[in-house]
Amino acid sequence: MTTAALKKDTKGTKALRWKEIGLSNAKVIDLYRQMLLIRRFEERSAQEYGKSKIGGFCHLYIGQEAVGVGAIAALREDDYIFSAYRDHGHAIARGMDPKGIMAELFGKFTGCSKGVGGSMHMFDLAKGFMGGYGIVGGHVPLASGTAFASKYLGKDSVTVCFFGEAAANQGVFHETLNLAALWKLPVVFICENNRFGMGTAVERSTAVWDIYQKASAYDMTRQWVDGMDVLEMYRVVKAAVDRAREKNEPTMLEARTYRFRGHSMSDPIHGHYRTKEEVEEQKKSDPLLTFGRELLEANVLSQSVIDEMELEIKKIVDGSVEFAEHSPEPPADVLFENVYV
Amino acid sequence: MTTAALKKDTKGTKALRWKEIGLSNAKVIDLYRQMLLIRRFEERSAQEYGKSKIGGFCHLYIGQEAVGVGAIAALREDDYIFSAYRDHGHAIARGMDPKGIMAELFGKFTGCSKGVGGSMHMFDLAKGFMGGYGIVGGHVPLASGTAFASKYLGKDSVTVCFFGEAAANQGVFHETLNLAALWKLPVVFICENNRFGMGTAVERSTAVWDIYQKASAYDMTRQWVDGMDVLEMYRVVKAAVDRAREKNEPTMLEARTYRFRGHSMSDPIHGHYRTKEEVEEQKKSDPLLTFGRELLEANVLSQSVIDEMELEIKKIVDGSVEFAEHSPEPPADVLFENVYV
Amino acid sequence: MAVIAFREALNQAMCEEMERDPNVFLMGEEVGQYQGAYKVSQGMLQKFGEKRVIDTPITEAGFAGLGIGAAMVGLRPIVEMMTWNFAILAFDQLFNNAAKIRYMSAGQFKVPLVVRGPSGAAHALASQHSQSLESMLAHVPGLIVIIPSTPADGKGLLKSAIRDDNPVMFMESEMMYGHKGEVPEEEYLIPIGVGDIKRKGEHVTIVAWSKMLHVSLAAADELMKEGIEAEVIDPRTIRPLDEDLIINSVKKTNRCVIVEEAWPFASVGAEIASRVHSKAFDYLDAPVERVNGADVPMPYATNLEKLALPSVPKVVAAVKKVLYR
Amino acid sequence: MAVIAFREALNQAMCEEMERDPNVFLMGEEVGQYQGAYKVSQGMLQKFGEKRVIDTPITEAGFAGLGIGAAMVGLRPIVEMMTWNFAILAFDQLFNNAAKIRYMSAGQFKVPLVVRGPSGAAHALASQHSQSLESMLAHVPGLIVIIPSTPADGKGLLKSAIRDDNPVMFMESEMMYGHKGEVPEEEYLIPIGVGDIKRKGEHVTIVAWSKMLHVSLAAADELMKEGIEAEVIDPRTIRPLDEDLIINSVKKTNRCVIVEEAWPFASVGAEIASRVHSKAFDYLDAPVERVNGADVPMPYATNLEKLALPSVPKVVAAVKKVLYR
Ligand SMILES: Cc1ncc(C[n+]2csc(CCOP(=O)(O)OP(=O)(O)O)c2C)c(N)n1
Ligand SMILES: Cc1ncc(C[n+]2csc(CCOP(=O)(O)OP(=O)(O)O)c2C)c(N)n1
Ligand SMILES: [Mg+2]
Ligand SMILES: [Mg+2]
Repeated sequence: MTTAALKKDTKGTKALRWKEIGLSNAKVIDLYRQMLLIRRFEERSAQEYGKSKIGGFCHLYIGQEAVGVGAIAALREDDYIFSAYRDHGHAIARGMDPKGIMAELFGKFTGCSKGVGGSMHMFDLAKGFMGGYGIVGGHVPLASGTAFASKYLGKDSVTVCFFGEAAANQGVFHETLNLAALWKLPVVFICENNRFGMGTAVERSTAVWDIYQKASAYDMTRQWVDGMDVLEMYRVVKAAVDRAREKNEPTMLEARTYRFRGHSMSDPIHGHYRTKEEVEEQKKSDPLLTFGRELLEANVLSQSVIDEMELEIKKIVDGSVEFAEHSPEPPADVLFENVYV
Repeated sequence: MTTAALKKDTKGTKALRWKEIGLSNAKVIDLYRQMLLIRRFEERSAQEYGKSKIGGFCHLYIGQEAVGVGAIAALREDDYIFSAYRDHGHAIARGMDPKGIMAELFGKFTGCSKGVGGSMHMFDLAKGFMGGYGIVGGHVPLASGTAFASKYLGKDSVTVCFFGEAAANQGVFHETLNLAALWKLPVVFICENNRFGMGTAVERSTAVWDIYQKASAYDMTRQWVDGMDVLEMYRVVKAAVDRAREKNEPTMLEARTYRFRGHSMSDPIHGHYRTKEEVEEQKKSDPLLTFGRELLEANVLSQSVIDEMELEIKKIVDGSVEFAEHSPEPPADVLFENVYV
Repeated sequence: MAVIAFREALNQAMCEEMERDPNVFLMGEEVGQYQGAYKVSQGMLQKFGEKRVIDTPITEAGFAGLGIGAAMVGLRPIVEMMTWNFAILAFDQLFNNAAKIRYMSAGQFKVPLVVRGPSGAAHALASQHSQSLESMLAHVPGLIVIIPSTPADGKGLLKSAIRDDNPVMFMESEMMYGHKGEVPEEEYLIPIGVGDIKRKGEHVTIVAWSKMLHVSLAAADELMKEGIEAEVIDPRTIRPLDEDLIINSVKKTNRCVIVEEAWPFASVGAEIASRVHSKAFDYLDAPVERVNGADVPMPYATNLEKLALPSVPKVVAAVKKVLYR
Repeated sequence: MAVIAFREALNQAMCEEMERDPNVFLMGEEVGQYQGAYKVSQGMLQKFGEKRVIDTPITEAGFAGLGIGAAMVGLRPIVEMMTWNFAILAFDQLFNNAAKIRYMSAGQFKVPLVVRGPSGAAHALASQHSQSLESMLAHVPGLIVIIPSTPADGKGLLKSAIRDDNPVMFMESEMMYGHKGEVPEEEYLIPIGVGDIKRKGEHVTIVAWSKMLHVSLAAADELMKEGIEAEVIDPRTIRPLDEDLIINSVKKTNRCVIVEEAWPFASVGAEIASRVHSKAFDYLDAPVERVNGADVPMPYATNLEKLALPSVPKVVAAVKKVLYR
């Protein structure tokens, strides 16, 4: 299989595709808006990181917005979401307050994890946002646990777990897929194949480049999705979530996407591992660009509406930085809180 | 897939099958003899365990002899073998001295691991017997290491790794197969599917019952073999070993076999997890029975020759017990030896 | 009081808590159909059914992680590790997830999980199957480590562990499953973090847990013959440690011996010795003596294994040393 | 002597040993094409090629095990863990295989393996990425644990580690990779198991390693202003520990402070404290003081992280405490 095969194939005309999958104009405008909010929020995060307002590792989601936004739009409020360390986008898509997310990045007490979690460990119990995790692959079995609990408790909450394609090489991924398939757990595994694990291209780290096919070892329903297409993400994840909810059938999805920025703020966008040209080429399928164009062509969005949207979002992002700036650091005694109940 | 599908399918007439795969009469008689030696050696081990001459866990290979004997017959002296805790049969098939093996079981200084390793940890550097290991799945990556070394050093030694079907659920098995396939390592993974991991039937522990198909996730050459047929084992492993030696192509084999005894000496032969009837039924394909019959029918063996063989083997087994009995325990200072070089 | 075996006491604790709380369930290798590798879960599948007594594949990291996730949303899993040696495969799940989720989430989530199974050497199980790993577990903030030595303590502490909202590492002993002891008929709990004086004495304090508690009690009998009265303290919980109980005893006896099956380097015994020296500095008449398992992988040969483990003579010798006898 | 950065010294050590012995190779995540996550292997792929500088998938248990197997048949792998936090996934391979194969096989096989990578907190990496796990590694017989604190020590010890026939756990510090220091031009080795007196003093012995050595030296400067002369000892190797160097110093100063980034419970510091108390019992004028990282998962917020780590004021306070000042 060639690298090219990893790129998305075209899906022909898209005119009003969303109607066919039951989405209103208002809804798709909101999907676009969510992607834009994530993009602007992260661009601002990058700036604040540059100003050392944000510390540690900071993994941006820029380029992958359609995956999280489309997938999470297919979920119910009582569903569970697990993310890894590249979790800001998922948190925003889940409707977590940008103020709390930015404050968390700033390490402030008003953050969604009170400043003790940080960029890699955003949590929101109320939103069923089960957390961002920093050990590659380490959170995958947790997702089978909440899915197990739904089944055990007779609840029909579904669990969705996001992770990268490189994480699929970890043993615990294999163990978890076997458990989920064997016990028929209501969980949807969404592998965000952005082509690289840090600086290692997928072709150099795994023997089978169609990541979704790894699920064949567990006879699990599987497919790949165009992760640069928010509607496709919604459509495919919705179907998988419904299967999980109605039939306790787990699914493994591979969302083919691309990371426009470096692995983390401290890593280069291109260099030893990929060329500037490759990145530029990929940016042609920027979900904001393509979906924006689609909505404009369909006259669902007009440039003026987009401009308003940009203004409104700028306010939100500025507000979140404002909020973070003026929030207090966690008081000293927080250091020893929550080690034990 | 049904349980039945896990049972071997018939391969029609076997008349002089070995000629077709280039084995002489003398050689197949030797294969039969090796299986008989393992059988008698282990039956005696069981008795000695009953007399508390042997301690700890003691996992018998009885019923699975054709797997180890057929597979190891396909190896060269400079090839490497890794086993798990069910390692006595593999050690004997590799030509290790029964005296040293029995002495090891007795915990004597003359044992192949000087009595410090025991039943689960037989080692023989000279024979390329890289050891028996007690952590389920834990030895699998080691096998990729010796295979890696062969390639690195430009040697054409092949590594064979034996493990049970339940071990294939461990994450490190997945990690290792990916590495072996990705880096094209000269290793043959032989999963001895004896239908149970302790008391858990394969159908209750894994989502895909055709264990060899797990290798599809790594696009690795794979197939299942009748593990009750020593010639089939030889034929298929020989082909895999040749591929590894000549093309650095790894292979995953599933040998379908059956454990006639309990998981270890302290476990029941049947009970909660399988019926007496099932065990009796399976014993009809006892490799000694079926292969013996085949050789008799082909007049390659006669009952009198078998009787002589039994006598000769009895001498060897008695001799090994004799030897073990009269060997010294490890001296006290051995306790602190070999912790560090 | 009824006299029952350690395994039976643990079985009762699990059954009682499962009857009490439908969210408690047992998961692990061979816990169900096989009735438990060491028969601790005997009869539980029949009593509670497949939904609550679950046989797992051999996939320690996977099912430990599954248990943690389930605990995050309100279930109270009891995860049985066939032995703690195998739990090393799940250390990432236990150290990086179970121990940290509450902290990382600023208290939004808790992990009411119990991980239990046998620990330490049995008979001739050799190096990979004979490890006492409590020191590694106790090093990690966020985890609770319990290691009882009698059926009564085992039952009372396991019930408390199951009701506790923190991840509890519960370490048993293969060799002790058959030990019999008196266990109250009526329901009772033993608080986590509270040690117990298993034998009163004036001349020396011996701190020991699990199997070593029994070695120490036997040594105390020996010592008695020579008029040496040893006070034997069983911490029962390693983390949090009942430091006061130990320190106060040493302030009384002025001498301390720690008996531990684990390897010596950076062990729980080292921690206790360090604290006793610091907190009873002006009371100690002799340096604390530590009796440990030999600092080697466990050998198979029975004669060597015996030499590798703490024994009555070794404890007696250590006590005499601190008494300058 | 040339003044070079810690990362450069480590790079030189690996390059020199790879030039010297064709069986030495480097394997790990991002060590090749990416030039190393922390640039320790900068330029090595270009110098030695893909055969000897190998990028691995993210599969710590798998490539650690592969390294162990390769070492069993004569190769001398250097396995880089991107950080030691991730090595927990390979603990079974390190504890049950690397540490035990020589013993189980009665000396037939050896495992000349080096596992190396950064350890401890960097800046705001939060709980899963800020752990100092040397206490767990040092608990295991069969493993050697080295944790240098200067470029010169790092180079000399890494070269010794690569030539050593035992599995060596080599712990670096993300924060120290940029530290510059003098390194001899000519080839040299530093023996494993030999500590170093980094500063001479008469009034108190401070034992510290890795980042904490530098905190301790800074504290010593502070103390000097008040006329307190601290002797600062860097064990450099944790296992085997250069006990005599420490004990002899304490016999001279009669006071000891141990500064350690790791969590306190059952830590290396506990082991050293226990030994100092026992072996210098009659020389100590005050109980040993231990300064540790806070006994909590590491928080993200910089203000809290700072509070969680040992600092100059904390060390100064501990020293004054043992001096009753
Ligand atoms: C167990 C473990 N190993 C290594 C790392 C360091 N690391 C963090 S992210 C990463 C790459 C992961 O790539 P992928 O899974 O594809 O996710 P992506 O970053 O592309 O979203 C690595 C190597 C880690 N955090 N955990
Ligand atoms: C990591 C680990 N978990 C559990 C065990 C206990 N155990 C030893 S053998 C075994 C069953 C393994 O079955 P399988 O892999 O099919 O091999 P078989 O015994 O059938 O040859 C179990 C659960 C172990 N030794 N290691
Ligand atoms: Mg990726
Ligand atoms: Mg089996």
